[in-house]
Amino acid sequence: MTASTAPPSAPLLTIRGLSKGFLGVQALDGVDFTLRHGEIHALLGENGAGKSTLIKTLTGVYQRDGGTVALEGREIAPRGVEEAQRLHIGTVYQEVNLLPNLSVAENLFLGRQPMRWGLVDRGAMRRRARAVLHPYGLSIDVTAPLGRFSVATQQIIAIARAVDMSAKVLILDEPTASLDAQEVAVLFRVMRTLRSRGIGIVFVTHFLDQVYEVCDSITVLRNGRLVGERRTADLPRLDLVAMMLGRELEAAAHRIDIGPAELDSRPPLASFKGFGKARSVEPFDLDIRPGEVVALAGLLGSGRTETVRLVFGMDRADKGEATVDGQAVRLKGPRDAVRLGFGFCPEDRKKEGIVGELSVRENIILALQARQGWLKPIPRRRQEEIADRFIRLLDIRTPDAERPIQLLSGGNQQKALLARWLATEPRLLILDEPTRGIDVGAHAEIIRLIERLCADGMALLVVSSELEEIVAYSRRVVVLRDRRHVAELRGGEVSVERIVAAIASETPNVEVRQ
Amino acid sequence: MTGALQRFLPLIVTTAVLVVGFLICAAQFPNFASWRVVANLLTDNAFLGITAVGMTFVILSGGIDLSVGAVIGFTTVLLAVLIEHGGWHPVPAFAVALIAAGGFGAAMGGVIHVFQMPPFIVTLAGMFIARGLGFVLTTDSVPINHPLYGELNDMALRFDFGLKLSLPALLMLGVVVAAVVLAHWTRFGANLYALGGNRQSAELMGVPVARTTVAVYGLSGLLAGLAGIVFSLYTGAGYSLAATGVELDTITAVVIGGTQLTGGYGYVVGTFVGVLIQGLIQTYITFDGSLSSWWTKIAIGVLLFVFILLQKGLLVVWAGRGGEPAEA
Amino acid sequence: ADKKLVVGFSQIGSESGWRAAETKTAKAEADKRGIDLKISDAQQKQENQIKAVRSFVAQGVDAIFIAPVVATGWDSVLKEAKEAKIPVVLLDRQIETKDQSLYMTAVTSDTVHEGRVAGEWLAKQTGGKCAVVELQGTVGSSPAINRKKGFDEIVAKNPGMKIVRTQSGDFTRAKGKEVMESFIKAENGGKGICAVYAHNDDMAVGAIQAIKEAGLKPGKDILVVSIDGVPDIFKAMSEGEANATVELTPNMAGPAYDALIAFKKDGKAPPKWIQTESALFTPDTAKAEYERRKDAY
Amino acid sequence: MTLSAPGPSRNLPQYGALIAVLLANWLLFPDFFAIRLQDGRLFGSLIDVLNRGAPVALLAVGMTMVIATRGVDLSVGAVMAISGAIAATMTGAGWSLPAVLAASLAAGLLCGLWNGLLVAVLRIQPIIATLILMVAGRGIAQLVTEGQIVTFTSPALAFIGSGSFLTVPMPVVLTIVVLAVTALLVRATALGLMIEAVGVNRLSSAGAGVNTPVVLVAVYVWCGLCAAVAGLIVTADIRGADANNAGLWLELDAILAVVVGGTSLLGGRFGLVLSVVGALIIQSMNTGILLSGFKPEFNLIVKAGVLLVVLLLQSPTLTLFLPRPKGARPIGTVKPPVAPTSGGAKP
Ligand SMILES: Nc1ncnc2c1ncn2[C@@H]1O[C@H](COP(=O)(O)OP(=O)(O)OP(=O)(O)O)[C@@H](O)[C@H]1O
Ligand SMILES: Nc1ncnc2c1ncn2[C@@H]1O[C@H](COP(=O)(O)OP(=O)(O)OP(=O)(O)O)[C@@H](O)[C@H]1O
Ligand SMILES: [Mg+2]
Ligand SMILES: [Mg+2]
Repeated sequence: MTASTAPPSAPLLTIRGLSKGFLGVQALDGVDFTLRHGEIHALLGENGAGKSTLIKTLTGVYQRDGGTVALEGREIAPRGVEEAQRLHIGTVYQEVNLLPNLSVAENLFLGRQPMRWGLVDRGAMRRRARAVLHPYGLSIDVTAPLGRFSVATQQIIAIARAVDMSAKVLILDEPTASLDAQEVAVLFRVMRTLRSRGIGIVFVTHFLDQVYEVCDSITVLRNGRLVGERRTADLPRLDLVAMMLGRELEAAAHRIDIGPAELDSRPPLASFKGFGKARSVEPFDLDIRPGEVVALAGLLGSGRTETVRLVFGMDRADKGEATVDGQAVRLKGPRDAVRLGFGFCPEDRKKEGIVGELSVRENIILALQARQGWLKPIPRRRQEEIADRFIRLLDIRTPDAERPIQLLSGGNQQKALLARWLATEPRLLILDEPTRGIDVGAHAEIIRLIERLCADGMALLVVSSELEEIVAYSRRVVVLRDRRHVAELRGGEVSVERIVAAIASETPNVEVRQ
Repeated sequence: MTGALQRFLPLIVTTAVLVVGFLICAAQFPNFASWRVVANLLTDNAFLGITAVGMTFVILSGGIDLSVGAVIGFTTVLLAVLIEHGGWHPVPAFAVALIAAGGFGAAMGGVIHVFQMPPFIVTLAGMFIARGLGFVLTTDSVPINHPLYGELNDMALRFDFGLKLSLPALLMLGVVVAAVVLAHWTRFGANLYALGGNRQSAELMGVPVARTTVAVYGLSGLLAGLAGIVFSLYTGAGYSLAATGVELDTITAVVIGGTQLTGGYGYVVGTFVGVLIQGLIQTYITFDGSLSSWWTKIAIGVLLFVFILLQKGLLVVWAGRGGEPAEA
Repeated sequence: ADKKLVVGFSQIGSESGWRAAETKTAKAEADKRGIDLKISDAQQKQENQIKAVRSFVAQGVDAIFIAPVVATGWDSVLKEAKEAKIPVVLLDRQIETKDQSLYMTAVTSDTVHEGRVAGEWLAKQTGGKCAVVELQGTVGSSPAINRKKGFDEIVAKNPGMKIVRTQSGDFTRAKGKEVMESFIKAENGGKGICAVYAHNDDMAVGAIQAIKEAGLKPGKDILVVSIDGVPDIFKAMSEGEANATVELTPNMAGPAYDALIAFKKDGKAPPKWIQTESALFTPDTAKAEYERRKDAY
Repeated sequence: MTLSAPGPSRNLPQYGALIAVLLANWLLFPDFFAIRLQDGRLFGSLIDVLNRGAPVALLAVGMTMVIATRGVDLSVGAVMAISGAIAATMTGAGWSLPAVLAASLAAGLLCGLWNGLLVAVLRIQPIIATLILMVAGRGIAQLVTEGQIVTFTSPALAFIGSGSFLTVPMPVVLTIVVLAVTALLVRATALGLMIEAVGVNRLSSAGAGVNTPVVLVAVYVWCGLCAAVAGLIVTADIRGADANNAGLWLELDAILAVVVGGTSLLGGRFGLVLSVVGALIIQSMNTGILLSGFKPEFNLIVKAGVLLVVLLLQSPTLTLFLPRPKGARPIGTVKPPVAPTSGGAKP
């Protein structure tokens, strides 16, 4: 990596009047953006504001409709990612965009493999891959296929790759969405080191704490337009939120009012005894009562996702039994779970959640239709009503319900998935990292909605890396470590400190998987 | 189980299936376990093996090439017409044929990329065109009588223990080795796997999609051209209907060899084993010699099914239930 | 007591009724002579035939019969058979080779001659004046090429005869019918057509149906002449719907066995070409011929 | 796959191409559109297009749904041969028409079931799973006929091939009926949605509670049934079962028809009627070649040329140049393939 030679005062990257339109949507409308040397610059805005589009247009994934981009004063117009990379701009796009079939090392060095005698030097590649991952505390088998690793690990690998390539500009589009606090701390340490070398970093996130922790300045977009640029230090949090939403955020959500005593007196909706699967999760006991929010907390790879996959029948348990309403039930697949009134928003929405080419409407009614069976089609009118209701309720930003869901911004896809399950009026809703990629405004809305549903008797099982979020709405927290349920906190015991304490006895930061 | 073993498991399983199959045949027929049968397997399937290598690359990149059989046919006709009617020396004729076949493949790749058309259809049209061009050149089967053909046909590598490797067999082995290097020790190879893994991600990671697409179809065309040369050596003639249906044989070999048709997963060596398995099935049926035309077809289908089941079964047994669900 | 003779027979496939009959006859004739016949079906592919011949050599059979799918491309594999001292007999089609010693004998009809016989019959029947539509076999296949060639010779000799339309019907009934349908439309509802010449009987049977469905009378409004002599065409002839066929006997293997046995016994080499008859059949004998053939097929 | 808004403009290339090919035929052959009655049955080149296009159109109907699930069925040609062989042999043996039809259709159903189980339960890649039956099926058909062309004289069965209903040839009638039933089955129920969902993302669909194995098996079974009907028509038409040649290579024509009709081989959105239009485009092309009097050597080249033009008209790249609102760049049109590493993924 070479440090930049230009004087630090001159802007590193200057964007003027950048515009980009898609069929029926003006995603970017004359946006200006300036990135200086040695600066971490937050790019903020609601879901669908145009952040990812700005990044993709800047790096040549999309061809811009208008505007100029200058790197160190020289105009650039990359026609593809390859060209952007040659200009020393490294990017982590939203969602993990690596190749599951290639090894970790091949992913890290795709297109820039170390060569010897005209051939790829695989030994050197392995060695360098280990070195590149070292600062992140990731000591994994770099020859294993990337697909074997969890989303979070893949995310770190994507970051490491971009960092290793970006001698001038590093762009990170929601890199922290699936990371836990410890990983985020590591990432920030790396970002600060790069900043001290004069590299400019563009950082997109929906976690405002993170913005105030590392960013020097903030640019806010709304509906494809520039709202303004500020120094972080000069912008109080409430003002920032107002800038993003164009309005004040209503008071933060409150804890649900039902006391633990009353909840415990209810008969459990679903209960799992000695439930588990070899090589996946140790057998565990879990009761979920109507109206209750149970959260699963733990580090990366601690088995949270695998626990909820078992509960929903996505993976088949080989031990233990499940009962619903006191009746023993079989959970041989998601279909059984859906019939029992369960719903599940998976962690990897692109792979396991959305049906990309189908419309928002079809995605929303899919689970409801599947439960009704193919012989009883939901009439088109009714489908539209349901879709429109949830589009309004969750504020899904889409020109209309007929747009293929893959064209929505990441956060809006997540909301549509939530709508899919809410439409089935589930008795138990399972959410794996539910607010991942969702903006502050929508975040508050969704939490309020969840509370209302719980008040109506729905139970919720949540996996989240946001401990504050967990504390904000759950009455019971199950803590996992090394694929084992190690502690359960109830009612008044639930606090960030106690969760952390339960997690942190010994914390090997290694990928346990595969 | 170590990571490497697990990754090569499909390959190991496929090879084991081949060996088991060969042993069964050898136990059943007296003359089966001979170097002659081994040499025949290699020589008779040389053109198929060379084509299948190209097909492996195309499939790894997430595409498919239905034109290969027709390109083989066209190449044999082109060679025959150039050498016999045009009086050319075979060597420049070979060069022209390779350039034509490679260029044809690259053109299809270009169409696929630029117009975003499905490879299945573009190469199907390519198949029509190549076959049609062959017909236009001549519908007759033209014998090639150039002395070089005789010399090349007599060329062989003889081993003391009795194995005789003909030129086509040697060419195929060379192509397989070169292809392994290309797939795993060059950037082009990595780009291929990347493209097949996920085109969109590959593009976002800076893989030159256009260049790679054109190159991989060009390569497939080139290898089909080479297979055409081998075929014309093998038969000493050019014939526009030669190698009909070879595209399906090739795809079958590739898939038996453990490559995923969706792209991104598989090995060239697996394809080589797949070709041999197919050859073994045919040899078995010929040695048996009692099957009528229809029982032959049924037997091929059943054996194909058995091989795929064996492969899947062994994978499940060895990898355990937690293993990846490999698709045969 | 001699060892049983083992013969490997590389058959093309079973693409037509005639071909299946040839295989059936070969088996029956082998049984008659106590020969162990190993049949390999090439599924219409030359490369499979070559593989089969190689396997036969590896197996060490006493003789190899080949019904070659195409005329060229046999030299190198036949050389292997010759080196292994295994005599080769060609059935029903000739091959093109400069080295005639590569095979012992060929039992075939003359496909060019078949075309000629059909043409001559038509010329005589129509007084040399006829607008013919032609249903070709599979493009590029040698019977299609030769049967066209022989017929064309006769057309060239008769200025009044003309081939007005020619298309490939792939040797199948379905394609023969489809092609004939469009010929009828293209030639003024069939009024412009005096006869149809089909490269095999199956296409002729398809064409007869097309003619009937167009409201014309096959055999009268449009003459039908074809080649092979399968039972169905005799049936059509006995019903007056077809006019002539040139027989291609399915018993190719019989004479070949005889030649082989004679050769094995006293080393007497048979003639290079054992030609089967290309007899022309017309409706007068059709009924009897149908009965005679029914079971061979 | 196009991401443009659904609407009439999406179908324009197909209908346009059909009209263009028909007009070209008319230029080559002025009587192309002439139709008259012949023995109470419509008669003319245009009718030939419909009549001869019927088998491929039927195959295309079944194939469309298989392709929509991201599969492919190579065995349809062989299934045609099997159903035809059974029909002709049973008719020859004196069975009544209902029994013959039931047996033939049951054979198609069984074949589809076999394919569906291989794909959905054993998780064999569709192209290979159906290749097994493509090879063996023709053998089974020949086993039934013992390699002969089995002819029959029963006018009842022949009626399916060359009879007519209200002057419309039976093959055309049957195609319309099958198309209508299929369309009703998928569009009046939620089956169509499930098929598309499974095709786009099998994992996500399963996660939403869609019974993916049943959807897959159903689709292959239906495809087998359609092929059986096509086989009956072809056999009835020539009054004989030609096990070796019936439906030979028609699987490719059927796939072609589906793709020309705009359904992506990567699964997802499908259009039944458009697939039938695709089949008609192909048949118009074939009939045009026959009427034109070109030498048969040129058939394939002409076919490839027309095909490329038709497909180019649908290319997302070219549609960008048409006067339409700005569309997404092709990169946005690439479907993210499902990584086969995870539990339920299936190529
Ligand atoms: N390829 C595309 N085709 C059509 N519309 C698109 C495409 N990509 C994005 N859009 C639209 O452009 C707008 C901006 O999307 P973008 O992804 O930039 O939002 P974002 O700010 O990154 O949101 P999020 O925080 O949810 O990721 C959205 O309305 C989206 O639907
Ligand atoms: N059977 C499976 N098939 C495919 N992926 C799986 C399977 N089981 C779990 N995963 C994936 O493996 C990853 C790790 O899951 P695990 O439960 O070990 O971690 P976690 O505690 O949820 O932590 P995180 O998901 O934050 O890494 C998850 O991304 C999950 O989606
Ligand atoms: Mg975004
Ligand atoms: Mg998780």
